[in-house]
Parts: sequence; C-alpha cells; structure tokens
Amino acid sequence: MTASRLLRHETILGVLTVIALIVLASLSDKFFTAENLLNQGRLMSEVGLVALAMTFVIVTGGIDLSVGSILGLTAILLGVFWKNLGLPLPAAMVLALACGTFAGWVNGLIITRFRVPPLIATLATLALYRGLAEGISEARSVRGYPEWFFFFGQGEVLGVPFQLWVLGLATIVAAVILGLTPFGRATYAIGANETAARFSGIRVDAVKLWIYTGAGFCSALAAVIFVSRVTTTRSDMGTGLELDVITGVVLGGTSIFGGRGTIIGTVLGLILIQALKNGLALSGVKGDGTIVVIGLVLIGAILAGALFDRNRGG
Amino acid sequence: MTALSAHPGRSALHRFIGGYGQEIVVLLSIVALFVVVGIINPRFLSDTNINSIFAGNAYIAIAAIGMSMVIIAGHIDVSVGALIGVIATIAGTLAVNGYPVWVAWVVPILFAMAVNAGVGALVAYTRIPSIVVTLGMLSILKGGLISITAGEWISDLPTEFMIAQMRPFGIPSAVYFMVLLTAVAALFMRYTDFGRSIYAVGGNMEAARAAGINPERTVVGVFILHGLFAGIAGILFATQLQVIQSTVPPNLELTVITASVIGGVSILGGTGTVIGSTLAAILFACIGSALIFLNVSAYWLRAVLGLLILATVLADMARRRRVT
Amino acid sequence: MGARAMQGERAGDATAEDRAALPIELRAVSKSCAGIKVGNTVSFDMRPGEVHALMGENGAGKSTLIKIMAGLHQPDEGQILINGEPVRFSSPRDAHAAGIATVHQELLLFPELTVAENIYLGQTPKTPLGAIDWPAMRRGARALLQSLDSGDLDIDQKVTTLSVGNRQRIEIARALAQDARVLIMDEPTAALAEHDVQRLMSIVRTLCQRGVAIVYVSHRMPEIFALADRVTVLRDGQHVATRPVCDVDEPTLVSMMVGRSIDRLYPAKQGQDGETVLELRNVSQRSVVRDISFSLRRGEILGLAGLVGSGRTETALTIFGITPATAGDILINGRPVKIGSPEAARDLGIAYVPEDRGHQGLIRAQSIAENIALANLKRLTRGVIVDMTRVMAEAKQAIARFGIRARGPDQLVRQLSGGNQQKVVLGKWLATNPRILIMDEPTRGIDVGAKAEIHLLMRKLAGEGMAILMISSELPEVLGMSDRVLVMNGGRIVGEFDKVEASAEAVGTVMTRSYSKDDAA
Amino acid sequence: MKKLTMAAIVSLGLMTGSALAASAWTGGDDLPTNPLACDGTPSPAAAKPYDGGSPTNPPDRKGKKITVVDVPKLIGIGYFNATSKGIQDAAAELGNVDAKTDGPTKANIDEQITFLDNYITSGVDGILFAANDPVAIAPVLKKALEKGINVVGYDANSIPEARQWFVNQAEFNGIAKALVDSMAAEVGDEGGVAIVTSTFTTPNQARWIAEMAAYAEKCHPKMKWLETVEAQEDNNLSFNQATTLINKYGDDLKGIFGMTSVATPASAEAVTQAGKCGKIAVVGLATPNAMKPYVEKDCVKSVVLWNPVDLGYAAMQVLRAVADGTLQPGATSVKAGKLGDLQVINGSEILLGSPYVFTKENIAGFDF
Repeated sequence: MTASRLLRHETILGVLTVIALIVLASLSDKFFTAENLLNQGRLMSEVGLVALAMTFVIVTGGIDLSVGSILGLTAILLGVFWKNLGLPLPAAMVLALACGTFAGWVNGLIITRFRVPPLIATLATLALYRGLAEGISEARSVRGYPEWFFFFGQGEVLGVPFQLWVLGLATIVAAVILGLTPFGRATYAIGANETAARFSGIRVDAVKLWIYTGAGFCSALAAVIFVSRVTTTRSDMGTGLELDVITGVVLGGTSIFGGRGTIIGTVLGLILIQALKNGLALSGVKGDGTIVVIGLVLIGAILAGALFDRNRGG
Repeated sequence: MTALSAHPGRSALHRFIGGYGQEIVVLLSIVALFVVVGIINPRFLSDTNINSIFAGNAYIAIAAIGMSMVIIAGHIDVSVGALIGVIATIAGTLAVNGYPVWVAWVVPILFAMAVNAGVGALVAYTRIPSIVVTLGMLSILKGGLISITAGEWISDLPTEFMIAQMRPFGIPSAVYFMVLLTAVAALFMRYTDFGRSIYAVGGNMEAARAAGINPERTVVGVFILHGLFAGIAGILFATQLQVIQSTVPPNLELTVITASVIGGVSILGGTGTVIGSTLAAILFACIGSALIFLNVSAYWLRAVLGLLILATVLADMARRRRVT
Repeated sequence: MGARAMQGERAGDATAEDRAALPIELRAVSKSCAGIKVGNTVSFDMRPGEVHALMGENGAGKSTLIKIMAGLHQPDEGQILINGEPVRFSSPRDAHAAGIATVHQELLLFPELTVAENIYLGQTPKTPLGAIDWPAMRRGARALLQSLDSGDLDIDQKVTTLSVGNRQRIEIARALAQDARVLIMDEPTAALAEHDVQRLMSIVRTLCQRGVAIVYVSHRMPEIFALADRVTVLRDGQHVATRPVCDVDEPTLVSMMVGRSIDRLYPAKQGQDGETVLELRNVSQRSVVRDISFSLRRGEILGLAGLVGSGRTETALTIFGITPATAGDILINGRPVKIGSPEAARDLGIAYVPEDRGHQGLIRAQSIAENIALANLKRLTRGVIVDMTRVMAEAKQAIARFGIRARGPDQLVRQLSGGNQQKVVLGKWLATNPRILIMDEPTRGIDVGAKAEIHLLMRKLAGEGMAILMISSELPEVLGMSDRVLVMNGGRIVGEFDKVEASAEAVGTVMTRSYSKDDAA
Repeated sequence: MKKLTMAAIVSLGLMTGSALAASAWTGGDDLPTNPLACDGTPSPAAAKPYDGGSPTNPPDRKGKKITVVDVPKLIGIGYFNATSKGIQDAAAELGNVDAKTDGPTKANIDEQITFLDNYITSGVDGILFAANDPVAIAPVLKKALEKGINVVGYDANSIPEARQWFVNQAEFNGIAKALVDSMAAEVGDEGGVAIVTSTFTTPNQARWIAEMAAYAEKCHPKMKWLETVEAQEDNNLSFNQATTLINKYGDDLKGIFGMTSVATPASAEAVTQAGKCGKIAVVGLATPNAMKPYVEKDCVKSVVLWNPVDLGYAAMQVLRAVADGTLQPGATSVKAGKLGDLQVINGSEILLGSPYVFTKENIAGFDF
C-alpha cells in the first residue's frame, strides 16, 4: 500500500549494489562468475538466515545481541547430544534446534514478561549463552560427523548450494510474513507505536515473543548449517555474528528505532556487504582495507538515505 | 487536598536513597562480595589484590564515565574499544619516537576528541542513529589501525611515559585517575549547566530545545567529552604494560556498555549517574577476580558472569517496579 | 459578515508612549511553512497584566504565531517589538531573555528529573563559583509553587510520577522562574478535568495581578469569557479581528473562527433506545475501579463524567481488556463474558477510541489505510495474506464516510489535523463493526468545526443502533450529548442522572464531593 | 529474584565442586598424548607413509612464477607478522614467487574460511595457512586441492589429508618437555604452577597443555598444577589474570606458564609489578623482543620459542619445492634455502627443529 514510501531507501541501496557489482566485476574477471556468486551465497547463508529474523526484531524497535551466542550454544549442544549422550544424529539435530529456539524464547520472555529493554536483556544472555556453550563443552570440539550430515553445509541441489535454497526459501517466507500478513502488519505497528498497537487489539507480547523465539530458531538453524559446513563443533562459533547481522540489517534500511524496514532491504544490504568483501578481496584489497570500506559504506548509505528523505520534505 | 504540609520535602536520606537506588545496590553488592569472598579466601582482601582489581580495571571505569554520558544523552557508542586501541597505539608511537612525554599523552586524547566530535556531529546534525554511525566507526578504526600498524608491537617505551605504573603514596596512579575523574564528572554532571543539559537532551529533546538548550551542540559536546574520557582511558591502557599491542582490545565496548547500564544508566536516556557506572565497573572487576578466588571452574566462568548480569538486570527491574 | 466589518480594527490605536510599555508587539508578521503561508501579516500586541485570548480553528495559524513569539520560528516578514524596540529572536533563549515564556500544549518537561530541576532547567541559580546551587534551587522551587497555591507538590519527586494537572503547574512555575512578563499558554485546559481547570484559572488571575501578560489559547468558550480581556481571532492564517471580550458573544466568536455560523452545537437524539447490550455487575479492577455496575442500551449515548483520576478511563480500560477486571461480571447481550485482552474485547464487538490519540489511538508515522486496517487485520486477511485491495477500499470508504480531509488513503496520519486524526481512529474502530463504542475524550484538542462534526457523527451512529459510552472532562459536552449521565468519584459510580435531571450544578457537585472511603453509593 | 540468586549460588557451588573433581589440567584437549622420555632419549619414530593430500591435476609450475597467499589465524599480531616476514624473505630470495599475507582480524574460523575461499576463486597457485581449527578448515582446503592449488600449512595444522605438507615448528611433546623442564629447573620438582592461556578452544594451546600435563605426570610427578586461566590474545587481560593468580595463591605459586606470545610477557610484567621477581618464575612461549626487558632484569630466565621468521621462511621454501615437484610424497627431507635440509616426520610433516630456549646469554642476538 505504501510501497513507494518504504522502498525509498531500498532503491538507493539497490542502485548502490548494482554499481558495486559492476565496479567489482570490472576489477576482477573472477568476480562475476556463476561459481563465485553461488559460493558467496553459501558463505553468507548463516548471517543471512539470522539477519532475516533480526529484521523482524529491529522492526519492532528491539535488538538481539545474543544471536551469535545462541549459534555457538546450539552447535555445542548438537555435538554433545550426538557424541556424549549418544543420540542418533537426526534426533540430536532436532533437539539442538529446539534448544536454540528455546534460548530465543527465553530472550523474548525476559523482554516481554519482565519488561527489560531488549539491548540489556540480550547483552546479558549474550554472555550467558556463550558461557553455557563453553561450560557444557569444556572447550572440547566434537568431530567425526557422518558423511551424509555434510550435505546441509556443503551439498548442492541442482547445482545450487543446499543452504542457499534454505536461505532463499526463508527469505520468501520472511518477506511474505513481514510484508503481507497480519503478523507483519502487527510487527510494524509495534515498532512504530507499541501502545497504539496494543490499543488496537494486537497481542503485542505474543508477537514479540514469537519474534525473539524466531530469532533463536534462525540462529539455531544457522548453527546446524555452520557445523555441517565446517564439519566440527566449537564453543566459540558465531562470535561477533551479531555485529555482522546488525550491520546488514541496518544497511538494508531498517530503522534502529523500529517501525520501518523490509526484507528486500536486508537482503540487498547483505548482498552488498558480501559483494564488497569478496570483490575487494579478488581485486587485491586486503581484509583490513575491506573493513574500512564497509564502515564507510554503512555510514554513507544511511546518510544518503537520510538526506534523500529530508529533501523530500519528510 | 491542598494541605501545604503534606510533603514538606522528604527527608534528606529518603531523597538520597530515592535518587541513588541503583548505585546503592551496586555498592552493597561490592561490599557483600568482599565480605563473602574474603571469608572464604582471606587473600582476596589483601591490599595488593584490592589494588590490582582497582588499578587493572580503572581504564574500563573511566571509559564507562564517558559512555554513561553518551547513554544519558540518549545515544550509544559501540566503537569505544576500537578508539581506545587506536589511542594507545598513537601514544606509544609518539613516545618511542622521542616526542616529549606530555605530547605523547595529550595528542592522542585530542585525537580521540576530534574523532568523536565528528561522530557527534554526524549523530546530531544528520540524525543518523548513533549505533549506526559508531558501528561504521568501529569498522573504520579497526581496519585502519591494522592497515597502518600491521599489529606491530610497540616496546622500549620510556619509563617516564608509563603513567599508569606510577604509584604515588603506594597507590597505583590509575586508581587516583579513576576516583578523581569519577568525582569531577559527577560534580560536572550535577553542578554545571552543560551537565544538566545532557540529562535534559536525553530526557526530552524538544523540551530541552524549548528551555533554550541547543540539543545538537549538547550532543556534539557529549561525544567530545566521551572522547576525552576514552582518551584518558586509552593512555592508562597504553601505559599499564611495557608493550602496546597495536590492536583493538576484544569486546571492550560491550564491557564498557554493560558497566554503564548495570550502574543504573537507562538505555533510554535521561537518567543515571557516572558514580553508578564506576561502581559497576569495579563490581565487574571484583566478580571476575572473585570467581577465580572461589575456584569456579574456568569453563563455567563466563556462564556465571552472564547469570550474574542477568540477575542484576532483573533485580533492577524489580526495584524500579516497586518504586513506581 | 461580522468578520469583514472588524477587519480594520487592529491594535493600532495606542499612542507612542503606550507602545513603549508593551511587553511584546508583533507588526505584520508572516511566515511560510513548506510553501504554505501561515500567520499572514498578523499584528498582535500585549498589555501588561491582561489576558489576551488567541482563537481560531486548527490550522488557523495560532501555533505559528506562538512559535514566532517563543523564538522557535523566525518571521519571514514583519517585526517583533519588545517595549517598543525591534528585536530578532534567533532561538528560544532570546525570547526567554526578553521575558517571554511558553506553557506548551504537549508539556515540555523532563520526566526523569525532579520537579525543582524542571522548574529551573536552563536558568539555574548559581553559587559564586558558578556551580548550580541546588539548595537555592529547591528553596526557589518551593516558594514558587507556594505562590501558585501548589505547595502540596513534592519538589524532589520525579516528574514522570505526576498527573497532567500537576505537570502543568510545574510549567507555569517554570515560566515564573524566568521572570516572564509575557506567558503564552497553548491550550492549557485541553487535558485538564473541570476541577483542575478551576485551579488553573485562579492561577492565571493571580499572575495577571502581578502584571504578567498572558496569551491564552483555547477552544473552550466559557474560559475565554471568564478570563480574557481581549480576544484575537485567526482564520486560515489571516488576522480576522482583535476585540475586547465584552464586545463579543459566543456565536459571534464562533462565526468569526469558522467563517460561517454554526447554529446547533449538540444534535438531538433520534430514535429509541433498544435492548441492553453491555452490562457491568460489581466490576472491580484492583483498587482503581471499584464495584461498578451499570448497563448500556442500543442507540444510547451514556456519558461518564468525573474528575481525572476518578476511574472513568480506568473503567473503560477494564471493559476493553487492557487492565482486565479482577472481580465482578461483564455481560454482553446478557451473556457473561471474560475480557482478558483488547483482542477479546474487539472480538466481542467492543471498540475503544482512547483519550490520547497520538500515543494510544494512532500510529502517526503510518498511513491512513494502515491505521484503519490495524484493528481489522483478521477480517481483511485472505488465507494468510492481508488483502491490500480491500484495505485500500475500506480506507477510501472511511475517508468518504467520515469526511476525512486527506489526499488519499496513502497519506501519513501525522500530516492530518487533530479532528481528522480522530476521524481516522473512529474509522478504524467502526470498521470492526462494533456494537459498543467507548469514546474517551472524543473531542479533546479538536477545533470547533470538527467538534461539531464528531458530535453529529456520534448521534448518527447511536441513531443506527450503536451503544456509545462517552467519557468527557467537558461538562457541556457531557450534558449536551448524553442521554444518561453516570458520575464517577474515587473509582466508584456515585450518581446517575437522566437527560432531564442532568444539570451542570447537579453533576458538578457529585463529581467534586469528597467521599469517605466506604460510604460511596 | 530470590530464586535466581539461589540458582546462581547453587550453580556456583556445583561448578566449584566439578572443578575440584577434575584431574587433568584445565585447558588441555582430550586427544591422546605422547610424552617424551624424561632424559630426552628420542623416541623411535615409526616411519609413517605419506598421509597428506595431493592437488588434482595441478598445472606444471616448475620454475615458473607463482602467486602465493598466506592466510594466518589472524593478522595484526607480532607472531604472524614475523612469519609473514619470513615468507616475504623467502619469496624475495627465490625470486619467482609473488606472496602476500591476508587474513581475519580476529582468530575466527569462519572468517578465515571466507578469506581462503576468496583466494581460491581469485586463482592463486599456492596457499600457506595456519589453521584456527584443524577440522573446520579442512573442507575449504580440500576444495583448494581440487582446484590444483598447492597447499602447505605451518604453525597450526589441519587434518593431514586436507593439505599437502605441514611445516611443524616443533612437536607438541617437544614444546611441552622444554617448558616443563625449564620450569622444574627454576622452581624445583614440587612447586605449584599456574597457566595463562589464550582461550580453551585454541587448538595448539590446548594440545600443549595436554602434553605438558602428561609429561609433568611422567617426569615431574610432584609438580602441582593449580589453575589455568583464559586471557584471550589481550595484553591487559593477561596481565590482570596473572596478577589475580599471584594474589590468590601468594607464596604457593612458584611459577606461571605463559602459553602465548601475549600471555608470557604480560605474566612477566605482572610478576615484576608485584615485586615477585625471583620468587615466581615465568616460563613460556614468547618472542625474544617482547621478553628482553624481563630477561635482562633477571625476572625471566628462559623463553621457549622457535623462530617464527624461520617458520615462515621454511613454509615458503616448502611450498616452492612442492610446486616445483622437488618435494614428493615419501621424501625424508627437503632443502629449505638457508635453513639447510629439514627432516620429514609423521608422514607429511616437516620439522623446523627443536624449540629454541632463549636465555640472558643469547637473547640479545635475536630481533623479532
């Protein structure tokens, strides 16, 4: 209904992404190949999955700093359930997913039931979940997963990496939920004015609880894919993931104050970051230089969006 | 209804407790911690241990002062860890290249203030959320530092440069800095117009404007002050040891933000004190040390720390609910 | 008609000496906001100790004029004179220095700071060393509040814990602390209950006696006639007239404001009341709502009167499920129901138009269509997808039905005037097809013209069979609109009047009487 | 709230209990250990067949100019700056190698994989790596081998089949023996010792600690391990942790092992600032430059390390040899420029030499 208004930032970002792709492609002939692009898709899947959920979280005006820790905890639990408790691997996967989801639910509970600001609540669980991962594993790795398990992180379906299908599917589902369903409308409403949303008969706490639980689920799903991709389990997995994810979401035009943001924007933001990381590396820019560029692009893109908005008199 | 004597002003003590609830809770926690751990392992109370808890973490407390001001003004800075790393490197480079010691101390602090003036200006005048600007700044500082220094350690620092290692009257100078800066900042926040305008801007920006305060200038000023404190923290950080790593200290920003928040600074802005954040930084240092003294399994240390943070947060929420 | 005749009469008759003593004078100022010219060549002056009412519909240019005087806007043309000297205000600070203070409608206070500091922030007393002198500040604050007959306020309390009336007194104290010679009060009574209004009016009179000139902006006629010495009317950015109050009467003022005459303010009842749709039996909600029993019939407008804090809004919130009842029964169409959330209330056919539009009623950053859809998402969903075509269609329908003046369903709500915003809230709730409509302060902060439209609409809805529960702090509105009036006091219902019995005196007495804890009806 | 506090206290108690019950040294891994003989008799090395991987259809690179990328665990720390320097030295000496170092700014396996992946795509001829995790890095290295890229590891190994050769600076049990023997020489056989490590998840450190525990049990059974603390790769945290250990154990603490080139100097600093020089020994892995002040002041007697510049140099030489085809599976030694012949051990590892013990007498002669 208000596509033109919401897509303003996304348009800038889209143009920026296209320019970046063209420039990067001209800098290195290895960049714009199907193989490389698919591979980059594989590499961004975990961050991407979490970023989809994080978009919902930030649109409600919240934030979730604990996603990286949930990823680490889920990975450890997967290994512990399978190796130490001797569960069959599929059962261990389901159980680990359930635990990660539960961790997200706990975040939601602390935020909705005890009214702790999300930043503080998840700052605490960031330390807690990582600590649990470290304690449970005693810093030991779990290795030696069966070959079939590696399909989730390394396999291909119709020439496209498995997790890219997952990410694609998740993106469509997330875009539909956020953009077209009553749940999505409720999400925006909560972010824009929580009281008015509650007074309009929206179950604010339930929606938020679902969203934080969803963030837990996505982090757990990313954990399983990650373990499958790197074939081992470590308690420090996913350290610093939250900053990458938040950078992607914010670059995608989601307002940190809530009420605004789209899945398309998040996906564009992720693509732009991944393209810069990959393309600059292929063009011979070193990692530290790339970090600087990403910082500049983040500030620049948001600045451009803000100025554009202002010129439109908004 | 209009009985004039209904509230002749609450008692001074009542007012004090009402105004410093969280600070008192944190202070009591510190005392309780010292008592309990001291009983279990008396060495915890030795002057050397207390000295090292305070001295070793003074830079975190000092950085938390500036962070508290930023959060009280309704903003946040996630780049402070990177900034401290950069300051330490600049200071060390100047010191080993033969510049006078005071130059090596002052120039990096000015640099930090200049960087933060830029951040503050972006935040205040373009209305980009501070978390976005500082997230970008984090990348820029971190990447820039590694590009330029390649992480080359700086050693052979002149002795007179090592301000944090000086011990006037047997107490590490870092402790003096922490106490002095906290006191000055607390007085500044309470007794100056600028200090109060920080609360005003964080509490209600439009009301601040109507009260004749220039919110933009206040925000820039707060970030510059934050740069000053981060700068001093960086110098102490740099002079604590004989070598400077030329890297960004890992997760420092989270530690600093957590200290501010646990110290009672509302993440929504407008309320909190710098005394609280310093106390909270000390509490954290104490907990970290106490857990080792209590023989908590090293593997579970972080989980316990997380649990304690969560407990503090929930206790604070419960306290607030009782008050209102 | 009348307006044209008065056009020439401006405050230009004063002699040069008089003028030098004028605390503020505006000469032919104008200001363009985003291409629309507001406050087009308005001239306006204040005399010491007078109350000068500033009237006009929303959008007439009152706010712009106030902002120019408060230094928040700079005029494009014209001059501001203080004591006869031309000045330029480049910030609120300059206006303060010139002795001009403002009590803003939205009460610009700092919730986390104490009462004393809120009064003095920006101009704190200093010790000789230049530090803020807290003891002096607290002393000063206490003295100021005493002088405003508000010594009961605790100066060390955080403002966040205070009621609206108390907050307003703090804003006035704040203006006095600035030694203001001109005090601008922007709709000071909009959010106040009758009791607080009386108190405010006595404060205003005190201030005048001290020689403070007061610019008084209000939509409420009785206050204007009770307080003001002169009245200036604006319409569409044009200065219509400035007149001594004794020279005008209410219809004249109204017609000057709206540019036409409005003959009937309160529409008459149409049709008969039907069966009972809502019944409360001994409903309580903790200690705020106590033992409430009443019934509401189809086609009836039931007025709920009482002071702020008497439990009116709290009763509404209980019926609507925001704060569910802790005891007693609620019956809808004779069947007992449990209302645990606004969602449950909505599904039972209850709609609630809350008192605080901007905060509770609307999402100002979203469009009309999005707002209207918000309470109706379930109905507007096909499968799992929100049906956008239907959302747009319903929004257009609401715009047409309620006469919302907007560019279209896509327009952002925050760009609409107060009256139109209220219509959007109504549109949202009527789209849920409710049988019971609770309206809390339905016309707060809405100008005369829009107010009449809303009243007409309420009457029409009742005529169509809607049961309406109306909460209002404006006694004339309660008396004019209600078929029956319930009066609340201390969380209980303390009186019931039918249309004939209800008079301002009778209702007012029950409202303000103080009951001991246990003997209330 | 009370419940939470109770839970915290109870779990605290439980954790305390479990810590006391644990027998092995905290921070070690659970892989099998192989402590050396106490007197240093070399254990008979069972000849092992080549177990490294091999690139699929590599182009003939013999004598041709090749581009090589070096992806260490992280960039921006002194140790990997030194290996990088060695790599550059060797590349300059060889004249037909274009080498560069690039990597993550924190020791993060995910980012390291991304870097490797990007360089595989960009089409390098050879990869040098120091793995953040031996298993996690395997898939991407195998991918490199499939693309015909020569892959050689150094410093931190991957599983053997994921790379061709690994340049081993010193064997884990050799390092463990050197550290524990040095400590025993200073504090005697019965002192209490503590360890400052980076994180428990860092594979090399975990391996060393496990080997140290095994060797100490075998050869210095009365040496009393007190505690292991984590201190990231952070100077100030290492200093604080070491200070806490000193304060906690008082005179019971006779020695501190520093497991990283960050932890060792920071521990030495802690001992110095506590005025415990000569009372508490510091033995650890560190670069000589960082340790010179402490060694010269007699606060630290011995520092154990291989020469990281040589390590990088050797790794580059090995990679060139592999690319040229002069180093083939089954070889028993390889020529590594100025380092001379290096021995092949464990099937596909090349041993740089024994760990070097720096002392006051020789430390001035090293600059890295």
